[in-house]
Amino acid sequence: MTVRDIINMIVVLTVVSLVCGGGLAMVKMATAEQVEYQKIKNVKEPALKKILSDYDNDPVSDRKTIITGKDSKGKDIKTTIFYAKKGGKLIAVAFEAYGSGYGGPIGVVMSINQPDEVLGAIAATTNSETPSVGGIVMASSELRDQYAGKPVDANFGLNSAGGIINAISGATMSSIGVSTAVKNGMEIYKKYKSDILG
Amino acid sequence: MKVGTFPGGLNLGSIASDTSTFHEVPSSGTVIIPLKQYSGKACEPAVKKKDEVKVGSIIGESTGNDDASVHATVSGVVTNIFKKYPDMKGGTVPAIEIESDSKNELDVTVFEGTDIELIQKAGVVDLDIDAVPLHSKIALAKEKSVNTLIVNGVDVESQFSSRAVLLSEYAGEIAAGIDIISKLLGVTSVHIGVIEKASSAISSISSACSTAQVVGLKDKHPQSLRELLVKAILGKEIPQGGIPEDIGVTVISAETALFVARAVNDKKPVIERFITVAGGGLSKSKNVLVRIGTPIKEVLDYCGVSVGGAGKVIIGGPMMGTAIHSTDMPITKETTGIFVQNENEIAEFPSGVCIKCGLCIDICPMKLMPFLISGLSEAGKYAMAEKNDIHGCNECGCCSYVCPVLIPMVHWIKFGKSEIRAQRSSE
Amino acid sequence: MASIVKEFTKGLWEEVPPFRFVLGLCSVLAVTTSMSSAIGLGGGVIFVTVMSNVLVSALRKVIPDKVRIAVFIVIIATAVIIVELTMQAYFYGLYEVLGIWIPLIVVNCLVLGRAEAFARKQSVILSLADGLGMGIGFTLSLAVVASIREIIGAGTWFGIQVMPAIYPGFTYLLKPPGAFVCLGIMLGLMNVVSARLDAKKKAAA
Amino acid sequence: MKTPELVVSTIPHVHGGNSVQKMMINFMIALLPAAGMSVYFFGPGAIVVIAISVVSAVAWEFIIQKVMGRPLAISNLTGAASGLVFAMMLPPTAPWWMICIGTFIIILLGKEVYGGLGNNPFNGVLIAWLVLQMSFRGEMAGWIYVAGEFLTESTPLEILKFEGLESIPEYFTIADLFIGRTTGFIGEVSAIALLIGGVFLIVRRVISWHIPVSFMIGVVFLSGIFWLMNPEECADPIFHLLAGGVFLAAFFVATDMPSSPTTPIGMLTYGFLCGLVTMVIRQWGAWDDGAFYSVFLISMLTPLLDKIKPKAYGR
Repeated sequence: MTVRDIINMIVVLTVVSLVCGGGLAMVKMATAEQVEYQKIKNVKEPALKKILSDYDNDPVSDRKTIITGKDSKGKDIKTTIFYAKKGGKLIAVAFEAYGSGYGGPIGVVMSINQPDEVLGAIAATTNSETPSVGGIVMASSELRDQYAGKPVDANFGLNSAGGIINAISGATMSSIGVSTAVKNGMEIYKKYKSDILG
Repeated sequence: MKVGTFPGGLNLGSIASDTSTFHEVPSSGTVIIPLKQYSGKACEPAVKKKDEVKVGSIIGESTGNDDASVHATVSGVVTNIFKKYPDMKGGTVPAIEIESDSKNELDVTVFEGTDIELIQKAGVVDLDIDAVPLHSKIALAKEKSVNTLIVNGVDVESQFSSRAVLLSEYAGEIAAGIDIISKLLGVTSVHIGVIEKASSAISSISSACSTAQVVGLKDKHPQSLRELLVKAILGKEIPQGGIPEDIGVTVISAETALFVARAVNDKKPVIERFITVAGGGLSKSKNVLVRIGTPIKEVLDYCGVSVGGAGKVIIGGPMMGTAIHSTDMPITKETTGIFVQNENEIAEFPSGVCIKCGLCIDICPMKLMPFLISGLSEAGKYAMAEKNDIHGCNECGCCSYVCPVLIPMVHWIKFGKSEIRAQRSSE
Repeated sequence: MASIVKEFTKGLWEEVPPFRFVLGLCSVLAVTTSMSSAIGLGGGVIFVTVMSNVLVSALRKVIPDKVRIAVFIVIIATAVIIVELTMQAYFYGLYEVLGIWIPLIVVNCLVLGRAEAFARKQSVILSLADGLGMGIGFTLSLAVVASIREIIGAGTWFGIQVMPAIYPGFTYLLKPPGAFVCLGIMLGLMNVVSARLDAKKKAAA
Repeated sequence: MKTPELVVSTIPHVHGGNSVQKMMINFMIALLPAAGMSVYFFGPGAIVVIAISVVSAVAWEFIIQKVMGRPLAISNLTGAASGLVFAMMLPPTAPWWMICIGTFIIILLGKEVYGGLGNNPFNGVLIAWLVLQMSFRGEMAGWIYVAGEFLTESTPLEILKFEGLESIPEYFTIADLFIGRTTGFIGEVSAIALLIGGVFLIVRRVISWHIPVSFMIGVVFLSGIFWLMNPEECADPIFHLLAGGVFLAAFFVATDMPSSPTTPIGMLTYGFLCGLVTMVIRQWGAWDDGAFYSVFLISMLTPLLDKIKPKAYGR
């Protein structure tokens, strides 16, 4: 094998790899937005459908991501806001917030009806609570119904902590998790209201 | 009495057999006497055409170690000397045709010599499936320093009864013969194997022969084969491909002992055979005394056996015998018995697909895997067949007998063996 | 032109990959539980075979022999990732169902086999026809197996109920052993049919 | 030659008269006691299942052999015998269409695709049974209990697995299991009837004793170990022997000729392994009974076990 052959091999491999890599990068960029949309649509839409009603747009495409504070490592926490519209008029916003439950963070999506700013409904997204306990909390309407129609600035703590929410017996930790998540969500809404609605 | 047996084998439930004495078949017009009636090479004819011979005259003289003398069995004139006369194994042998003068004059020439020379001159062969000249057998046994003699008193097949009857009728002569042979061999122990059921044979041979131990054997096919006789009586096995002499045993048949006694004590040659005729419409098998050279047809006629056009005549028993194509063939020293089948009794083996029922393995007295070996031979995989002990098979026929899908296993095994032999010899 | 047609049609019957060459069996067994996933994967494979065949054929004079397999794999992997991204972007449900089987097209012996055995030696047009034919043949085979399995196993076709509602569903066919049995029967039938056809041809000639 | 030509052939010149047909007749006779008991305990439903199974198996055999252009071999009764054993492995409520699917699989996938009787590597009955188990779980577990009052819808082994050892005496005694006053597939319930049939088969030399005996030794061995280690939770060997399909599998399923070994040591190993795997499945597996699964699993070892040859004479 001559040096020429070796160089030839290296050159061909490099060029092919570069061209392929470049092509892939282009495809990746071209599809990135659509892929993200599909992911959100498939992961979040089922939850959104539970809490939003009576809209005629696609909340997954009508979305905005805003920065809502920093985590312990100094990275931005991003929150995606979904807008439900009817006849072009905003009727509700929905977003996700987290509280800590028995088995890690509980994600809760909540909708806030516009323009009267009352809580529409809540639903769970990621739920790694013990199925038999946390599952009951999220599945039963007992807890969910306590939130519906409450104004944004109500005290969403459990009534043991002076709030308005009754915990589900036997699943206190999970109830605390859900209520914390909703409370966090309301904080975010109140703090970034101008960004969200703007 | 000790009772012995071997694993495997078949109880064939033998047909009603004749236990009365032997009926002598009258000698007739013409006899044909092959000059080779044993395993070895043929004798040279000692007579010419138109020579006159008497009963007991030597017509083929033994010269070496692998042949045995042949004698005239009737008195009369030599009418023909065939170079090639068909034998029952499908080959040809030289043979002498003698036309009887119905006088049955005895040859008065007296044999002289030592015991072993007398045995050679009288043309005694081991009257079993492979008829080996007895003097060469004794020489071989001495060379291998054999210390045990087994006398085979088991009929070659369950349908036959000639040996059992012989043992009870001629016990004295047989005992004398056994004594002569054991002295010649210098053996220390002698066993006589007899089927357990043959009680009269056992009682008479036990009282006649005090030095030998009589061993009762289960009536199972193929008990008469020497491998299984050794196994049943001594509990030892002959190495594969070997002979009993390899483990210090020699096996001779009961009628051999009888003829030894006659040769040594009475100086009489072997000119007749005790055989059983069975099948072919006989409700009971018949024991007969036949002159060697008598056409089989005459024996069958005497016994009243009918062979239909498409029947089968088998020399030897139904399990291991050889079917012959013509009843013109003569009785020889190799004839162990005659079994006749009519057209509708003939078993066919059209061969099905093996269903691996394992019955052949169960039954095989040699502890082989018959379906495997026959399948390998059929497929032409001879090396593998050899690895699976194709040479261990003694062709007793048990496997095909029990096979539910009628595979001719013995046929394929024999075929495989002959192919291997052909390959060896061509190399 | 005739040769183009020949190269195209051979993949449909004479050399249909899974049944004749027994190539690409893992995906045949894995994704044929329903028609939609079979057609989805089949589409991906068509794209990959066509693209890899065309590219390999176009570059056949440039690629040094010693590193050809590496180059083929790079090309095939590129095509497969394009398929994966596209599917993720536009057919997310299908993407979820097929999961690992899309990236595994890279090691589908059919694709590399065509590149190595055909495209490396033939012109671009012929390679295109070959890739297209092989891909379509593969897809049709998937479709046949999937049809049998879905209709008999679940009573549906493309998710639409085709058997009467009382039909209990022969779920054995939807399970892995059912896939093997189904594939085995297909292979057997292919051999029987082609043996009959050959015999007819011989009789005619 | 003057006389007419005689027939000449190789040895042997006689045959014992054994045939596949005779073996299958004996096999079916041996199953009659178990079939009778099933009719007594499960009522006419059992007769219907048996009749459909036998008739459809023979019919499929006829059709498939015609279509495939093979010589018809219905008269050797293997199809009918397979149908009868198969019926023994079905619940008394089995629907007719399921039985027909099963017998179709026995004949086609179990036998004819491999080239017919003798060439099949697996027991066709087991293949069909497994396919039905995978496809129609509900239909394969419909017990009814006719003679005497209704006690339970679970089999003894299901009770052992899901309710625990202490619940068994509420429903069954050992004597019940022995006679067959219990739930299960129609042919497997009555241990005494199967024992009678099995002994008959061994006496008639249709099967040899090696596989059934070593199968049971395997079951008793492993269940005995479990029982001695933990008598609180594990049932005793007698219960394991009588409950479920051990007797049916040991005498009638594991002894299927083409798929079981032929040599004595091979058969003993095969049976013992079947027994062990049965108990492993019962103890740790997801299914309540492992008798039939274990036979299927171990029959894959048959070609290997057939390599264990008996010691040839003079070797």
